[in-house]
Amino acid sequence: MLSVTSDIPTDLPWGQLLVNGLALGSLYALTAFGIVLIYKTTKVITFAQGETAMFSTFVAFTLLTVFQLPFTVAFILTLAFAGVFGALIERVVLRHISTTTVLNPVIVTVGLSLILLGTAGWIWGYEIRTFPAPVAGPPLRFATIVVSQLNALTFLVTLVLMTVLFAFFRFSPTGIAMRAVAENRTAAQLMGISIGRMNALGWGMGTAMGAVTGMLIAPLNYLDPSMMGDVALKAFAAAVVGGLTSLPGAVVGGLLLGIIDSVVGFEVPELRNTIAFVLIVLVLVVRPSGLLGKHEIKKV
Amino acid sequence: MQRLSRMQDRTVRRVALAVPLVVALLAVSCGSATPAATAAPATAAATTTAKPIVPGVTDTEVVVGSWGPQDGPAGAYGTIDRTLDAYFKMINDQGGINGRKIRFIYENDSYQPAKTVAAVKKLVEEDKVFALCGGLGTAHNAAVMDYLVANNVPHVWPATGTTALAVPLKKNIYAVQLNYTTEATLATQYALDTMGSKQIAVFYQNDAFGKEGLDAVQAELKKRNLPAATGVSYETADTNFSAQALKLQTSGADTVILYAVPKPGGSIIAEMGKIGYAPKLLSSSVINDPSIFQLAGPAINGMLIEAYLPPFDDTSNPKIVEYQAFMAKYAPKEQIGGFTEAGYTYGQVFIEALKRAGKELTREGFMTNLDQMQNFTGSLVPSLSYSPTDHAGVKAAYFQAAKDGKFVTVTGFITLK
Amino acid sequence: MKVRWLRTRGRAMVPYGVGLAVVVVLPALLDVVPGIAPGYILYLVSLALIYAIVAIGLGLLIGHTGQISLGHAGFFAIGAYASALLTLRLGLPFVAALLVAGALTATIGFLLGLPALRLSGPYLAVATLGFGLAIPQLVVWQGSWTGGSSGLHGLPLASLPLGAFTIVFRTDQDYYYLAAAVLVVLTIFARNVVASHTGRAFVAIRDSEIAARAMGVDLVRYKTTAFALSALYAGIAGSLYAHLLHGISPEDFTVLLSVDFLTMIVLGGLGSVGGALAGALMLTFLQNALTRLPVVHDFKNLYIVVLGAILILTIAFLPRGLAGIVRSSRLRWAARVRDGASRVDQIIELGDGGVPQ
Amino acid sequence: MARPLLAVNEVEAYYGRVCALHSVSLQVGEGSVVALLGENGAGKTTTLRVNSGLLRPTRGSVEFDGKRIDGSTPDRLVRAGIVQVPEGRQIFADLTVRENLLLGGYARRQIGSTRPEQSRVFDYFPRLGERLRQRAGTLSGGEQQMLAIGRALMARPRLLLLDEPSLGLAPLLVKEIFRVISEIRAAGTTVLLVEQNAHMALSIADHAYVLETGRVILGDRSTALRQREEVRRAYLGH
Repeated sequence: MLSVTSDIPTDLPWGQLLVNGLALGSLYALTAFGIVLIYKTTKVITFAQGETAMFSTFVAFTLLTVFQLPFTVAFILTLAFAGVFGALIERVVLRHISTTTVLNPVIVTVGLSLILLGTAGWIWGYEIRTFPAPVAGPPLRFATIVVSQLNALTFLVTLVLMTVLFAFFRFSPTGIAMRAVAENRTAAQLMGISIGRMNALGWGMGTAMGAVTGMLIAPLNYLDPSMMGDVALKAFAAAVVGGLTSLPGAVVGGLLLGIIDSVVGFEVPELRNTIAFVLIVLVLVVRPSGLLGKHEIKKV
Repeated sequence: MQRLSRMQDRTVRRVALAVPLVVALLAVSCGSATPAATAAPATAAATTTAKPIVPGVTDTEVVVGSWGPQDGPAGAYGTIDRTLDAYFKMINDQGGINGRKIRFIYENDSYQPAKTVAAVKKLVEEDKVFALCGGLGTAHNAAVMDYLVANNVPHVWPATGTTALAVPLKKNIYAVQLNYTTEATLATQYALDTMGSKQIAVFYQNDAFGKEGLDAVQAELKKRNLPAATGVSYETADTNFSAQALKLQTSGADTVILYAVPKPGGSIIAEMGKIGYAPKLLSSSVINDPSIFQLAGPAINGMLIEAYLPPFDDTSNPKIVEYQAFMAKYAPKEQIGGFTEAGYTYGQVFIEALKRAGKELTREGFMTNLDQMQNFTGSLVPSLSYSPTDHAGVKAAYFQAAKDGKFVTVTGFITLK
Repeated sequence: MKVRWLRTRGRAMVPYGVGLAVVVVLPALLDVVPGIAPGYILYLVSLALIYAIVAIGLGLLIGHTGQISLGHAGFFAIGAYASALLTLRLGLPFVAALLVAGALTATIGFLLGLPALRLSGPYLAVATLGFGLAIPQLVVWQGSWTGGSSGLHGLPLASLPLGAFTIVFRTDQDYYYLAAAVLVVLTIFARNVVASHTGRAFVAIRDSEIAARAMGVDLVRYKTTAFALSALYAGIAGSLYAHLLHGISPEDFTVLLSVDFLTMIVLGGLGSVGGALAGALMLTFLQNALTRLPVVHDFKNLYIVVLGAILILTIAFLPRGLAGIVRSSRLRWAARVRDGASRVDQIIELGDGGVPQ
Repeated sequence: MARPLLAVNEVEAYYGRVCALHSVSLQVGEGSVVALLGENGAGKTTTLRVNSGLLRPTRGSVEFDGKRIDGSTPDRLVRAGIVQVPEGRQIFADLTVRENLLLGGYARRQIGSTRPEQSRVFDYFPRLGERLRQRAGTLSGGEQQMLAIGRALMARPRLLLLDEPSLGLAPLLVKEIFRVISEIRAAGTTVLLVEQNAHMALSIADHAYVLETGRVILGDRSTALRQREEVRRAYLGH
């Protein structure tokens, strides 16, 4: 039992802490992807990412338990639901919001998250439920380090999604069009790109991404309306530290926060958030647009 | 318009400055001169007139209040008030108590103390409740404790086990739940004497509840001149507990005592299982809900759980059969478990006190009868006693073991040594 | 910062007079309304007035200077804890504790304003959000003297020594007058700041930092001033809050409270001191009003949904909040009186500066 | 003139509450180059924006190929064949030259490969072909203008709206750009050109209109306009 400490000269089990941090960090990174995706296309920084993910996960839960669908089918249906749901949010709510100040989208998405929280609580209640894990089985062991299969899967999904999204933005016409919209809306319109459709697509993709995240987090953190609260805050911070428009930035930010959480959580669990945010402020003071973000030129 | 007003006399400015301050201060001093204005009349009348006007009591009705979170991260506790509501409905269906129906008003405070204070003020001053039953939360009870004492509103079974409510004695507050200090001391004694534990670690919620548990464990160890236990804490907002599991493992403890609510409790057990750390586990009654089996997974097998209410699924117990029938009829949507069991029991104790207080219902009479309650066996609590000097309620607990998705009773009721 | 004490005068004083009269007679009015409990309503009003103080301060920061903060619950907490600890542990009189709490939060606000010099938009939002999260954590961490998560309880009654007398704030009504008096003073102060050179510098920064700098506005000075001032309001309000509840715990100061503050100023109307006040009152009474609806028996968390809907609808349909309605209807009325309704639009356009008076 | 490809009829347009076009009417014949002249703020760019769908007119109508198009969105108009090269280039600086060109053909990507258009663009501007992988933001001003025009051509427009193509360019480059514009017209694309450089504009335009404070004050064949005293004084510097 004590082998972990006796093998390592310092009193910290660094290997395991790092692995735990990476696992936790990939959850943050995954959630941050959705935020980055939506910000990239619509320039709206969403505070509702956690709640849309939670809501989608509840939908998945209903499909699994009430309709008794197999996991894969429920997974795909949930993705479809989330995509449509996100697009609807854009079309019904955000399209009618003036984005002349940063504050407007912030307030509106906060409002949205409150509505989703309340509605989910009303429909499904606040009891804590378990959500089936997509993988089960004994944890993987590397010397003294243990990795659960779910953590390994999450990490893998993060890397795969990052690669897929990276390729999407680099090579597909739609992805390039989304980047164009992000850079210059007027010019993009003059290319025949429909801004409305791109915005809806950005929200749809971001929300679907959130659904994936939710379904990976729920087996670990359980399912209840507030399941994403802490994760979403950290993901938000991860997205900002990474630079808001950069997918690799979100991964770097997420993993960084995960490792901080893991190490600080081991030493002084009371100060998890405090230390994380002190570091964030330091990072931002040195690089005001995040680690991998481009400096946005302020318009006069 | 602006330019015009700028030419107005300067004195207006001075007056405008002086008026609000003077008026406000005057008003304040007047306010203090008549301190009896707000809360006093009802109670004053109650003690002097022949036929007393008791708040919340008519010939046909008695108003009872409660508060608790019905949303947010602590929203799962909302079940307690909803079960109480269902229980009072059942009593009303059976004709009420002494000719009076119960009107139960429970407020949602979202687990925020400022809202608790507002809720309690509304219940006491506007709804004029006769008594409170099952108000939830440690910080939340602390926020309204002085107010309830000052207004002499009986509060039966605050839903928290903090010792502060019973010690020192508050005349109108009847703690029922086994308090956290007694509970943790019992657990420590059992671990050391019966389970043969050599080194203990405590996983606790970093608040009054968890700290009280940790302190009691440390106190018992100190009394026996044993080394202190390693405390590993978590915050209520935390969702991931891998770091804490690792810390418990590196502490080298052979026994881990849990002072955690179901979600983190289940999660830490699962996380310890994942890293192959299998100490003896002992948990506070707070975790006692069937959901824990799902939350914790197979690693929970063998864990001992302290309890002061009988197992909610033990159908050989006639009281439990009755309880399950009630749940099926009046609260079919609620999940049977520790929370609903608690709500049901609060109701039983409250109704018993109401019955004993008789037709001429007054707060004083109600409390006098509670003070005289001796070895009451009519509730799920096997035996409950109060005295004018002791409102601590339950003092005995037993241990259950988790086995294949069920709790199996392993000891009888134990009291402190 | 030099601020002339009172700039509003003449006919513009009328709403103040009316408002003041309402403040003074409210408790008497409540006493004669049947079916409500004055003490309870006055507690809620006091709470709303205290929140309004925070909202006014936050309005100076967000509405006038354009600097977002999602962490004002942090300042509120610092004020509350400073005041509670000073009265409880050091036995300082209430007034002294209130002033020290205000000064302390102002200093911390100034310090937080320094990194804010480099950050804007979402980046600033995250930094301030982190601040708001960190404060309750630090309180719990330093539990030995802050009371940890159990909080601090049994605070002494607030009192105000006046020469030979000492006014002690015992009842809800007393406390209401105390909160109202502080609010009146701070409202007047805020309106004066807004109308002063400092206020114009704030607005210049909000409208364009680059242009403001070109005009010779010292960004370092005015941004940190805005943060310090805003924190001062939150700190004083925190002190009042601790004494209203006679106790505090970290549960009081969640991120949700910061969101509430934000909602208040958005609902009231950004850049309007009166709007912040109205927003705070509305929001505090909203949940209470909603609990009275019969539907709430089955849907106890309805207020969250309504709150969310209000946020969205306000931004969509009332971008200038409650203050916008008042302002435009006043201008409409004035225009009709003067020279017919045709010039209304133009007048509203001119009134867009965001600087009340 | 046969039925014009584009007909703008008594169009009025506002920016917020400011009236930018009072009543503008003009016609562009198929296969011609038409120039819009006028001082800053006269309403030239606004006229283009109305035609490309970026600005919705409050009164009047715009017809393209005989169909009403006012009120349509830019993306639909691009598909219909109207493509605007905006003032100040507005290329996507973060994207590569290849990606910029690809976006030019975005509206047509369903129809088929844009390869023929791409080779046509490289014929006009060989330099773009050499810089395909480069980020557009790193190009010189002239190259960026070439990219902006090339990007627009990728959509195979029937009507090309050019806004100040010579702005900020060295005289040699201006010449080259105008050479390409006449080649584009020669290949059958109609061009509506906004230009400060009246000399150059009138030298290639068949027809020109002069705008002043949101109104068309003159409209005639270029050769005729060049002779008019007021035009010579105001725009040609004689």
